[in-house]
Amino acid sequence: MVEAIREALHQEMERDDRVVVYGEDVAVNGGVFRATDGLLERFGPRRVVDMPISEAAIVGTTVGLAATGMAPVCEIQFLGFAHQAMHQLAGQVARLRYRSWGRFDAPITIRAPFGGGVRTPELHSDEIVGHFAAIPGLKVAVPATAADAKGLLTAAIRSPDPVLVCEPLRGYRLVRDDVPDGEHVVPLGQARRAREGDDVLIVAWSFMVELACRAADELAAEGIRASVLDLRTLVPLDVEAIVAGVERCGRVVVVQEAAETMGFASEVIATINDECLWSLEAPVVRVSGYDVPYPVGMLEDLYVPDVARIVAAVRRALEA
Amino acid sequence: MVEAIREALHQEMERDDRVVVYGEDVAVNGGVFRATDGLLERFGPRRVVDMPISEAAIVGTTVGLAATGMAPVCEIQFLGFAHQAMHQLAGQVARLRYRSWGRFDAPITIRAPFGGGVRTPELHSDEIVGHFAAIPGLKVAVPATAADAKGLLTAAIRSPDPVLVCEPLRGYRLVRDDVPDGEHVVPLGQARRAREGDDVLIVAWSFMVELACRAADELAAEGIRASVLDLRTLVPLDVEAIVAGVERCGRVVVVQEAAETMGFASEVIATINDECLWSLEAPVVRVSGYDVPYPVGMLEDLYVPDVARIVAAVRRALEA
Amino acid sequence: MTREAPDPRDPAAASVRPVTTGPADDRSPALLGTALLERMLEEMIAARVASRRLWNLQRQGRIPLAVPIDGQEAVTVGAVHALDPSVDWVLPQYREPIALRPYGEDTLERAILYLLGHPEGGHHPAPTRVFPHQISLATQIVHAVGVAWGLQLRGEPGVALVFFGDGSTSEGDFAEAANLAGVLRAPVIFVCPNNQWAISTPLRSQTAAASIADKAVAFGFPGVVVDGMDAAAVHEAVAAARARAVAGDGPTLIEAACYRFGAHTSSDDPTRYVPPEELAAARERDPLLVLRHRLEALGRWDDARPQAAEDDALVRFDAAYERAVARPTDPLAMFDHVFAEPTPRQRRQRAELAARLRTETP
Amino acid sequence: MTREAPDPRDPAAASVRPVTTGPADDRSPALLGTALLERMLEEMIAARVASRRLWNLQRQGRIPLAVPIDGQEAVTVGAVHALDPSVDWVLPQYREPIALRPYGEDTLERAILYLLGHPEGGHHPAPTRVFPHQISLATQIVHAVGVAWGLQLRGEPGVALVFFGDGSTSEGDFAEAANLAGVLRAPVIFVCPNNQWAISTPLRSQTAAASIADKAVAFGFPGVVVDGMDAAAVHEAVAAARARAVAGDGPTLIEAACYRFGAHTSSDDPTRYVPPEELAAARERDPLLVLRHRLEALGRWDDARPQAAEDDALVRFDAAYERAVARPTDPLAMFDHVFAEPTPRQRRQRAELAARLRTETP
Ligand SMILES: Cc1ncc(C[n+]2csc(CCOP(=O)(O)OP(=O)(O)O)c2C)c(N)n1
Ligand SMILES: Cc1ncc(C[n+]2csc(CCOP(=O)(O)OP(=O)(O)O)c2C)c(N)n1
Ligand SMILES: [Mg+2]
Ligand SMILES: [Mg+2]
Repeated sequence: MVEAIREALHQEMERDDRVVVYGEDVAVNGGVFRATDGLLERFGPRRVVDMPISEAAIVGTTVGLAATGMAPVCEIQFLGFAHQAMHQLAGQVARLRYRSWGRFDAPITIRAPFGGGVRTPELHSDEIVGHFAAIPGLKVAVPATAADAKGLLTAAIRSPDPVLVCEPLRGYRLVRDDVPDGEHVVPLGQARRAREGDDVLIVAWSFMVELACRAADELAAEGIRASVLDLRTLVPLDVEAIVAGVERCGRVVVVQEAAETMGFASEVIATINDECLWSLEAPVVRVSGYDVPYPVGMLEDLYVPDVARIVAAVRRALEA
Repeated sequence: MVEAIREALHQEMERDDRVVVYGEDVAVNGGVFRATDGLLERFGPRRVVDMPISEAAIVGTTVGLAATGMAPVCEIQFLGFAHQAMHQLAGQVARLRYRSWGRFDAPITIRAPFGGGVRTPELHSDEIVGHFAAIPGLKVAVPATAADAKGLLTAAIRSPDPVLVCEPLRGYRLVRDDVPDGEHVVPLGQARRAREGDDVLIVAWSFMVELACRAADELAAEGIRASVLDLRTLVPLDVEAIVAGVERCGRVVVVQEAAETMGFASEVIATINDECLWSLEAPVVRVSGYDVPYPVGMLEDLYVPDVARIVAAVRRALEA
Repeated sequence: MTREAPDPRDPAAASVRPVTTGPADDRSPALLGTALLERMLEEMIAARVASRRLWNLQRQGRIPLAVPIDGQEAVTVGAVHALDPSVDWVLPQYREPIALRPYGEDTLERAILYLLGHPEGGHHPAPTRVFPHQISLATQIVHAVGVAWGLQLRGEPGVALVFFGDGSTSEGDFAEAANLAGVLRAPVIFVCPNNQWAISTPLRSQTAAASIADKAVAFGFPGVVVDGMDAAAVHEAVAAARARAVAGDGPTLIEAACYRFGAHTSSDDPTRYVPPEELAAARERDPLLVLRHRLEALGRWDDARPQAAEDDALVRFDAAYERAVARPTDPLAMFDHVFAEPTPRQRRQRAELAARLRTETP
Repeated sequence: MTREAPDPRDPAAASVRPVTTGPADDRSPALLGTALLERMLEEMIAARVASRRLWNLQRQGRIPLAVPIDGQEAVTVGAVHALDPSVDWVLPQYREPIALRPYGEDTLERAILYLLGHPEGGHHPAPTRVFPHQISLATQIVHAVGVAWGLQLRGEPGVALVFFGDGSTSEGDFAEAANLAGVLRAPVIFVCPNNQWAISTPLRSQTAAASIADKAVAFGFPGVVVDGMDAAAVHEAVAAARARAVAGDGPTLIEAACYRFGAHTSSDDPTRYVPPEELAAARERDPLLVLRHRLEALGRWDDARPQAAEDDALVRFDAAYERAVARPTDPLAMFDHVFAEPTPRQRRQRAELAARLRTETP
C-alpha cells in the first residue's frame, strides 16, 4: 500500500506544480514509512520540505499556502499527533472557505497513519478518525486497499476542499492488492462493496475492512453470506450504499478500532435509524475497542477487534 | 446560574486547600462572565491565578499539579478554545491515571462555557461537547440548571477523575432556578427527569433542556405529554435512565446544538440501538445544528434548535 | 504606496539581537514626506471615528459587539502604509480591520459587516489581499507564515504582514509560526501592537521576557521595539522589515508599544483593573496628538484639518454602515461555502432549512 | 545526594542573557569529588550496556522497540546526580528512563517493562518521583511546570527537572510551558539534550535560533549551553540551576550539547541521513571517554574499572529483565485505571472481555 501512496504523490506533483509536500522527516528520510521516498530527489527541496516538529504550524500553514494558490499536501507523522493541531484543523483549515464566504478555495490534503496491532508506542495506534469526522468542513478518507490509498489520495489532492486522509499503518506493508497504473481517482463519498452477500452487512473502514473480509470468508465456509461495505470516506458519507446494504441484509455489524463511545460506528447507527430503521431485523451490533485509552503493546490485541470478534458479532446479529 | 457556579467554587476552595483556580482573566477580573468573582479577594493570589493566554499550558499543568497532590480547577474561557489543548486533554489529562497504571489520582476540573444564540463571535458558541465525550478517561458534565451547575461542579471538583464541565453560557444569566444552600453534590452519571410524560421522550443536555421543557409545555397544551430527560453528564452516560424513558414512551427525540454528524445525539441513538431497539415505535428523531461550521450572528438562530423545531420533531416522532 | 525610509537603522545589522528604537527621532519622519504623514493622520482620525461610532451603535443595540481600536491607530495605519497592497498580504487580528483604507474603501464595510454578524464580513473579494478577522488568538500568525511561504514558492514579490496582540504571544501558535518562519526565511512581518493588556491581564502576568521584541531571539531573526504611538516610527520599522523580507533576509518581529485606551470590547469593564493614572499617562501620548505635533513641527499643521478629517470620516463611515445594513443575506448560502459542492447530507439539511424558511416567513 | 558545585558561574548574574559554558574547565569537576565522578561513570557504562542489550533484544524480536541512549548518557546521569530524589521530580522523554539509578534500582525494570509494552511500565510506585516515559513530544514540559508550581504552592522544597529533545523545542508546548514558568518563577529545570537530530531532521532545519539556550530569552530566565558529553559539566550546570530554583529565582534552560550515536529507534536507518564524518567526530568525544580522561587526570583511573562496571551492569540488567518478563499482566486491569471506579459501560465491556478471555484461553 505504501508504494501506492508514493505513486499518487509522485504523479500529482508531476501533474500540478502547485503541490508541495511537507511534514516531519518526509524529505531527506522519505518519511518514517517511506511514503514520500524519492520525492525530494525528483522535485527538490523547495517542493519537498522537512518541517520543525510543530503540528499546529504544519497544519495551519496550509491555510496561507492555499490562499496564495498552492495545493499543500502535508503529513502528520501519526494521527494521534493531529490533536496538537486540532484548533488549526477544526477552527481554521476546515473553515477557510466558510470564513471567507467563498473567497478562498482550500485544496488542502493532510495525510496521517494510524491503527493498532503492530506494537507501536502510545498515541501511534489510536483510531480517532471520528474526532475529525465531527468537524464540519473537513472531508475524511479512510482507505482500506492499496488501490484506494492511491485513488482517494489523488482525489484528495485534486479536491478544492480540505481532506484528511487517514492511512492504516498496519496495512502499509501488509495490504497488497492490484493498483491501477497511471492516473487513478476514486471519488470521495462512494463506498465500496468489498464482499457480496445477503445474510448480514458488515460495515467497516480502513484496516478493519481487511478483517471483515477475512471474517466474511470464514463465515462463507459455514454458508453464511456476508456483505462487507468499505465506507472509504466518513465525510462525505455514502448514505445510499449503507441504506441499500441494510435493506438487502436486514442484519448489520459495524466494526471499528475506535473506543465504543463516540466512535464513528455511532454515526453509522444513527444514520440507519434516520433512513431505514424498519429494515433492521435485529439491532445493529457494534464491534469496537473499549472505553479505555488505547492500551500498551501487551494488551492491544485484546482491544483491537479481530476476526473472532467480528465472527461472533455476526452470529449475534443473526441470532437476535 | 453563574452565581451558583461561583458559590460552588467558593465552597470548595473553603473546604479543600488543595483547590486552586486559574485561567485567563479569572482573578483580577473575576472571569469574563464573573464566574470566579470574589475568589481572588477571599483566597489570595496564590490560589486564584491569571494565566498567560496558552490553553495547552492551562490544561496541561493540571497533570503536574495533580501529581503533587493539588486539585486544580481551571477555566478555558470558551469551550471552542479547548481545541488548542486537545492534545493535553486527550493524550495526557485523560490518561494520567492510566499511563501511570494507578499511581496518580487525577482530581482535575476544567470549566468552559459554550452555546449559541447570544451573538458571540466565532468559536464562542460551538457545541462540541461530543468531541470531548469521545475521549476515554475524561468525564463530561453538561448542566442545564443552576442547581446542577453547582452540584455537578462540586462533584467534579471532589472527583478523583478529570471532569470537563461545559457550562451553557446562554444560561449564565437566563437560567434562574432554586439552588440549594450550602453543600450540594449531584453525582456524575445520573440523568434528571425534567418533565414527566408517556407520549414521547425528549433527550437533551445543557441549554437545550430549557428549550425542550418549553416545547413540552407547549405540547402539553395540546394534550401531548412529553418526558424531558436531562442527561447531566455525557460520560458517564446514564444508560438506565435512557432505556427506562424509551421503554415508557416508545417515541424519542434527541436535541443538540451540535452539528448533526457525530454530535452526541448519535451516541444516544447507538445506545438505544444496543439496549432497547425494539421498544421504539418510531425512528428516533434528531434535532441538531447543521453540518456547517457554527454560523455568524445573523444566521445563528436558524442553526441552533429552537422550540418550534423541537415541537415539529415531536410531531414527526408521533406520526411516524 | 510603498516608500522605503532612507537609511533605516537596518535591523539585519543587529543579527539576532533585539534593537530598540525609541520614539523615532525627528529627522527620519520628515523624510517620509508630509503628504504621507497627513494621509496617515486622516486615516487615524477616521479609525477613531469609526471605533466610536461602532461603540455607540453597540450601546444602541444595533451591533452585538464593539472592539475599539482607540490607542492603536498608529500601529495599524503606520504599518499598512509601508506595504504595497498590490502584492503584500495583511492578516489582522480583530481591532485592525476598520483601519485598512490603503487596501480599499470596501474594507471598512467588510469590517462593519463582520461586527454585524453578517456572513460576508469575512469575505474580502479578490484581489484584495486581506484575511478575515481572527478571533482564535495567534492562529493567524501561522497562516501568515503560510502566505509568506506561498509567495516565496511562487516567486512572487510580496510579503505577509500579520497583527497580533501582546497576549497572543503566549500561545504555542506564535512560537511555532515564528520558529518556522525563521527556518524558511519567509517574507513575513510580525507586528505586535503591545497595548499592555490582554483583556484584564497585564503584560507582566503574560510573560517574564524583557520585551516582546526579545522573543525573536528564540527564532533567529531580528526583533525591534518601536513607539507604537508614532505612526512615522511604525512606518519606518515596517518599511525596513519589508525591505529585509523582500531581499530574502527573512522575518522581523516588531513590537509596537502602545496602550489600549478603552475597554477590551463592549462586554468588558476596564475600570475593574486598569489603573487610572497609567491610562491618563498613556493618553498624553495619544497617537493622534503625536502625529499632530510632528506636522506642527514641520509647519504643516492646519487647525481646520482634524475637523475636516472627522467630517469626512463620518460621511464615509455612515455610507459604509448604510451599505452594510442594506446588504442582503441568503441563509441558505450557509451550505454553499463549506465545500465546493454540498454533500448529500448537506443538501438534505439545506432542503429542510428551505422548508422552514418557507413556513416561518410566509 | 545533592552537592552544589561551589562557586558556580551563577547564571542569575547574567540576567536573561544566555551564558555559554564551554567544555567545563578542569578546576570545578575536581571539586565535585572523585567518588561522584566514579559513580557517574559506572552508571553511564550501565546505561550504555542496557541500551545495547535492549537493541539486541529488539533485533531478536523479544521487545518491539529499542530507543538507544548512546551518546547522551552524560546528560541524563550528570543531571540526575545533581538532584535530591527525596524531593525533586524527574520527567523524562523516552531515552532517559534506563539511566535513573539514583531514583532507585526499580526504575530500570520499569523502563524495560515500558519497552516490552507491559502496562506497568509507566507506573513508578510512590514515593519514586519519576513520571512515565513521554512519547507525545514536549507535553511533559508542561507537566513539569505543573509539578514545580505544585511544589511551590505546597511550600515543599523540591524542583522539577524535565528532559526534552532539541526537536521538541519547536512544539508550541515548549514555549507555553517555558513562558508560564517564567511568569510563575517556578522551580523547574529545563534540560535539553541537544543530540543534533530529531529522527532525520538536523537542528538547522529545526530552528534558526543561534542556540537552544538562546530561546530562554523569550521567556525571561537564563539559558546556558553546557558540554553534554561531560557529565561533570552537566552536573555543575544542573546544580546551579537547582540552587537558583530552590532560592525562588525561577527556571533555567540548560542546553546540553551532545550527539546521537545510533539510530533514532530500532525502526530507523540513520545511514540515510547522518554524515559519517560528523558521527565519527562526535564519537571522539564519547561521554564515557571524557569522564575516563577526567579520572585519569585526577590519577583515579583504574584499567579494570570499565570491565567491572560492565559486568555489574550486565548482571543488573539481566536481573531487571528477568523480573520484567516474569511480571504478570492482568488484562482486565485495563478497566481499573481509567477512572477511580469503572463506569457502567466499562463494567459491561469488562465483563465482555472477561468472557472472551474465558473462552479464548481455556
Ligand atoms: C485561543 C483563544 N483563547 C482565548 C480567547 C479569548 N480572548 C479573546 S481576546 C483575549 C485577549 C487578547 O489579548 P491580546 O492578544 O493582547 O489582544 P488585544 O485584545 O489586547 O488587542 C482573550 C483571552 C480567544 N479569543 N482565543
Ligand atoms: C507530538 C509529536 N509529534 C511527532 C512525534 C514523532 N516523533 C517521535 S520522536 C521524534 C523526534 C524527536 O526529536 P527530539 O525531540 O530531538 O528527541 P530525540 O529523539 O532526538 O531524543 C518525532 C518527530 C511524536 N512522538 N510526538
Ligand atoms: Mg493586548
Ligand atoms: Mg534530538
